[in-house]
Amino acid sequence: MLLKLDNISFKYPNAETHVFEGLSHHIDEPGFHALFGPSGVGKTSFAKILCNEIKAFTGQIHTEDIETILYSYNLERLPGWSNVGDHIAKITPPSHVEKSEVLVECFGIEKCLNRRFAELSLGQQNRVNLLRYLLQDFNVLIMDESLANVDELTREKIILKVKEMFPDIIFLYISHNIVEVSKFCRQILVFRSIPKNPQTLLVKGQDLAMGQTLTKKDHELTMLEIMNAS
Amino acid sequence: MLLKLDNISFKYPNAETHVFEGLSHHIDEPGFHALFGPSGVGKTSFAKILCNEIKAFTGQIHTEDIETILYSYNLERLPGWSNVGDHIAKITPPSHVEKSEVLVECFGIEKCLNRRFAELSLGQQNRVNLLRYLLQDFNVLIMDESLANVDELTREKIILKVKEMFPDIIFLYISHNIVEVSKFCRQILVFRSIPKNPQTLLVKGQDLAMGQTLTKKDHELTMLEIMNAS
Amino acid sequence: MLHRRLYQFLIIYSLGLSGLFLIKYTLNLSNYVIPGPANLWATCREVWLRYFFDTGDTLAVAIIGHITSTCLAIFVGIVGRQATWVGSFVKVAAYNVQAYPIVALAPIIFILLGDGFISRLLIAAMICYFPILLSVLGIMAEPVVDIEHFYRITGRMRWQLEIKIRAFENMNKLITVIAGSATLAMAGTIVAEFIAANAGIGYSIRIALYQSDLSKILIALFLIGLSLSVYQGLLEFSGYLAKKKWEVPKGGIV
Amino acid sequence: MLHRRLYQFLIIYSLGLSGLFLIKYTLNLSNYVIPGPANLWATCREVWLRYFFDTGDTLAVAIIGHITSTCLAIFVGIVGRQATWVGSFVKVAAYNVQAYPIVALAPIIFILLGDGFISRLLIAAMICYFPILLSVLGIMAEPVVDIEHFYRITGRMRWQLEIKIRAFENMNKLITVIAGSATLAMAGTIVAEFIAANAGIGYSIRIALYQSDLSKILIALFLIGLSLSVYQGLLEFSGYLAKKKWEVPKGGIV
Amino acid sequence: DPSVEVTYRLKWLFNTSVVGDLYAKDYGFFDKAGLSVTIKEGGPERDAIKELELGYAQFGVASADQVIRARSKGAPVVVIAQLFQVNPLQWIYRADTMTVKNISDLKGRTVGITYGGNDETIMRTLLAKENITEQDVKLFSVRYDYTPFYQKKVDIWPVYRNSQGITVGDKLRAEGEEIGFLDPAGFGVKFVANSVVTSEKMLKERPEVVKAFVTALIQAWEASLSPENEQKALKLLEKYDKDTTADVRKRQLALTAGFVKPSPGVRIGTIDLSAWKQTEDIMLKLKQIPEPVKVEKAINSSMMEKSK
Ligand SMILES: Nc1ncnc2c1ncn2[C@@H]1O[C@H](COP(=O)(O)OP(=O)(O)OP(=O)(O)O)[C@@H](O)[C@H]1O
Ligand SMILES: Nc1ncnc2c1ncn2[C@@H]1O[C@H](COP(=O)(O)OP(=O)(O)OP(=O)(O)O)[C@@H](O)[C@H]1O
Ligand SMILES: [Mg+2]
Ligand SMILES: [Mg+2]
Repeated sequence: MLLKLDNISFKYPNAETHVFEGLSHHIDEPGFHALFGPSGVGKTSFAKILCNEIKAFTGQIHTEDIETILYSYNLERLPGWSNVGDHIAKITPPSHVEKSEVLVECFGIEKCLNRRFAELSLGQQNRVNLLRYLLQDFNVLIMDESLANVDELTREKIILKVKEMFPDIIFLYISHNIVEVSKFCRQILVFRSIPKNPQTLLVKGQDLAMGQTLTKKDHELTMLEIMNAS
Repeated sequence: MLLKLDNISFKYPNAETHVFEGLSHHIDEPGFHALFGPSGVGKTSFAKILCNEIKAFTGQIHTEDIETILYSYNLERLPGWSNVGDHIAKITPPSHVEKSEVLVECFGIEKCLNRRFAELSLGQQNRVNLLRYLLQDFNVLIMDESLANVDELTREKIILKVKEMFPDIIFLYISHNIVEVSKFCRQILVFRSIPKNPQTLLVKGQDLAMGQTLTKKDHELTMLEIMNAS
Repeated sequence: MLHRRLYQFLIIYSLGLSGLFLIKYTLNLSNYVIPGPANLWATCREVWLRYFFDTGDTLAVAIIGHITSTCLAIFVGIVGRQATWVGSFVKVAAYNVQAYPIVALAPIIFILLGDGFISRLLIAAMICYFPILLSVLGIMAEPVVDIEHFYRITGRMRWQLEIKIRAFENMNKLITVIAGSATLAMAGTIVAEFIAANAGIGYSIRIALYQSDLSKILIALFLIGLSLSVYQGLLEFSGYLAKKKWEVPKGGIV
Repeated sequence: MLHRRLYQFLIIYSLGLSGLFLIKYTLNLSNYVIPGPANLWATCREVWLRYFFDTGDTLAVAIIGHITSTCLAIFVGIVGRQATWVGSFVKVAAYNVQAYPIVALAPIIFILLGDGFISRLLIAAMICYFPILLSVLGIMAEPVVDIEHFYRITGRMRWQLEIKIRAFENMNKLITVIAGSATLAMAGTIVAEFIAANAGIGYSIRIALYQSDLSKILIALFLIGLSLSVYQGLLEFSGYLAKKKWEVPKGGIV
Repeated sequence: DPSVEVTYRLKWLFNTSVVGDLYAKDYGFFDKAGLSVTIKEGGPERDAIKELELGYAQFGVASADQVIRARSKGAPVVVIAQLFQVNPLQWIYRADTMTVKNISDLKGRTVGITYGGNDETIMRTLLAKENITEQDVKLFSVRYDYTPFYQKKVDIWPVYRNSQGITVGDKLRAEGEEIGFLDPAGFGVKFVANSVVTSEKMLKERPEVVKAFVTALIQAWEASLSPENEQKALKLLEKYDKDTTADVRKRQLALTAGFVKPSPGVRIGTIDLSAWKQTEDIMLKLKQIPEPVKVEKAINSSMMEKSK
């Protein structure tokens, strides 16, 4: 399994400066990989390059054993003509129905199923949206602030459960929560504003899994490392 | 200065259960007041009741020395026909121009001014949107996850600056970040899911101001208190 | 809603009529140019029942034409929305046909279809489908990114779904256009009857025009306006029900 | 874009013509029902220059009518968008006027305005403004909450701003409708000339109809379609430029 | 001495039927009479009588049924000259499939009429004369489009003999078909066609203008139809009626002359009072007017006579 970016450069058509210049990175194992960095540094653009929504970049993307890259973000909406439960039922392949039930419970959205998407709170909307992506077949899922409006307790619960249920998937987790990324991610790709060189630094995270306990000291060290990197 | 809610009950027209039942609360001093609680508990609904967007509730709202309550949230957009700088210039009263310059610098959005809103990253959009509210005349500002997509460093900088610049304003700060609310808010109104009684609990926060330092111990205690409350 | 539409129509009609009477009496015109109230009333008693049924006829054809053209417009709009060659071709075809005044096309239509019901229906539909088409084209060409993204990236997007999403998100606009174009269906049917039929209120208007009988025309206009108000009121009411069914209540009403 | 519109029109016209010829020769219809190619060609050589200038005349009036009716529709749409009594009254009035076929209104229009340029313009505008009106009504009635919220809660909302926001957010739809309704402006002008004027291609069509000369009508239709394709192509190109100016590039094109 | 400006609203488009009117303008007859005349084309949506009242026109051409209807509704319209002595409205048919020697020959045929038009009035009168009811013939609603006739769905179709009578006839002949015409006058129905009208007010307040106008107009008509002026008249028509070929215009002119001046002894413009009365009778019988209008009161021949 390999996701490799080689010497990527990109500039928005009407912008003066580049978002990336000669950025390279590679991921070769499943798990949670954070994309971290100050707002406006290019995390979303990076994600869009990966999932082919942005095409006007230079450089190569190379993949091995990866068929489907999905990209979810926190502003998505569900269509309004059916309630959330029906929508989920509709987009769930038969083989994933069981998974769906487990996830609904863990995400705490049972009460949302018979309501329409527009009738949910922001955090509920976030969860419902992420859930439907998890019910697809994929190798890589980019979560662009997908849980940004969910409370921390629920978020932790979700991350742990997802890590347990999808051990073979590469998750690219975009979040501004340093506590969280250092705690749950295997590695953290820290983006730095463009004059800084290199443009990215890689930090090893605590990669906490369900049932494990965190050493406070190590966690704080990771956080410090991330902070120094950015 | 007084913002008093008395025995508020509210249910969405097509929902089975109440969001609030007999909720009371009062705020009588300026500063940052957090609204905290699990996703879907009713924070946004609470804010909408305060700013009169939801009208179908029972109970009384009583204010003293409060003329204008503003409500900002993280999904707002600016119109597309002018760039951000022009828009801000247009909605800034002459007396606040200086304030505008200070805030733009502190928010780190100088580079965004000559771009259009749709060309900004999510966190940049959040900041631009909050900024324009701060340039109005108001007594209460509700910030409903207004900075949810901004990185933590920038967010801290913004909160500290705002606290310093607007000492006479009541801010109702809705956020899922427990570290942040316990650190910067004067008090935290913790919403609890409806079967729990009472429906809200009040926790005193660290209310950190610019130049002050935080006692780690106290901070952790506050966080613990909040966690226990919810 | 219906009720309001009706009395607003009555106000408008009365205003128009008063305006005509005003002109008549200021310029001292004869009943031939503008009929007086007595004249109008006499004509009304004479023809209203016949005209009433004629209008009913016309309305029935108009409703069928309206439905036909709504389907037609949605179909053409869906095909024409695509940025492909075929899409733009269909669009150009639809536009061009529209540019030709019906009077010029009528001979060709009659050659092809005879002068029966079908020709009338076609003419009615042709006149009323265009506004719907334009709206459908505008709506269908504009992606609803935040909803469509999921379907697109997971490879689930089908054209039917795309249409459903865009139509649903713009339901209010579609309802406005469809309900509004009822007026054109009515006008179209009348024009069709005017140039083709032996029945309906358009036919009666043609005879009245030949006889320079403005009283009859005024009565016909009254009945047309009335029946249209009813039809449109009902359409708007259904639209309102549909909207209500799908709308998300915000707790904004006390 | 313009180029494509033109040759697509030529294809459509050729298809239509071939269809007619096909019918003619299959059903063995005589030249007076459907003229043969030789007949058509002779007529073409005889009238094309005159018809060409006539069409130019008509196009000029149509453009003025198009501009007028766009302004009119936007005006009525803006007033009628309000959920107030006046708003719904204006809407009902606008709808009712539309329901009356022009032929029935023409006598009244001529009584009021004589048969000069103004009457013709009015008729052309009346025919073309309705689709724009419906779209404007649909667009203006629907709030863009995420943008409007700020203005509303800070008490800065003015109706002009509201209109600006909604129009801007729906620019694509508006451009589609305005460019599309050019066809109706053309059709409207032709109808107006047909019943009122003594110039323009509508007048020529009327004469051809009275002379029962289908060849002339076919040639007129050709010139109408051609000039319309040019006009509409230009409109769409301006629309494209406007869109490009305001669109946010997403980095999606290589 | 500045000339008097007046507007003259015709009943129909510029074609051979209005040759005298155009002649008066283009060859200076109106100028000589001290009049500056604007001639406006007519059409189905045009009504000269209404324009007289509204002041949009001072003179106009209207058909007799229009005049009678207007009078019955109190319009102050006066007939000052009758342009057509014979109504050019006839019915065309394919002579190789039928002939109309008697009205009863129409039995079992599909007959085209314009509902509401004066051809309906004339045809109903013809049929009533022979006691033919609507069961005996099939009436077909006619519009400007000839397709049903061309497709032989309708056997006999109303035309103006001097205009479409020629063009439509030519089309059929070109395909080798024989044509024939049914002329109502041949069966004793004299329904007056186009006449020159003005308002009572005009006649009362500016009789000299009316007189000058009628005189000039009639002189022009006489001139336009006299054989020595044929080339001048045809040149005029070429200018105003570009959509008709020279050959057709020439034949139309000859036919028109026959309707306007059936014999050398008849002075153009002569008002045929008995025909007017018959016209009124017919309309009364068919309930097109509620009560008699005494059409003679609407007729003023004096303008014509004095001009001698
Ligand atoms: N329009 C609506 N109709 C029915 N129920 C609604 C509607 N909007 C919100 N709700 C429900 O009301 C409850 C409170 O919603 P609210 O948006 O106030 O939550 P919140 O505390 O802001 O949550 P979050 O942190 O996720 O934003 C939720 O359970 C939500 O599902
Ligand atoms: N369409 C666009 N045109 C021009 N510039 C753009 C466009 N979209 C984004 N940008 C700019 O590109 C840079 C990277 O944006 P991006 O959205 O990738 O940032 P991000 O890291 O996701 O930030 P955030 O954490 O705030 O979401 C930003 O400075 C932004 O202003
Ligand atoms: Mg982003
Ligand atoms: Mg919320």
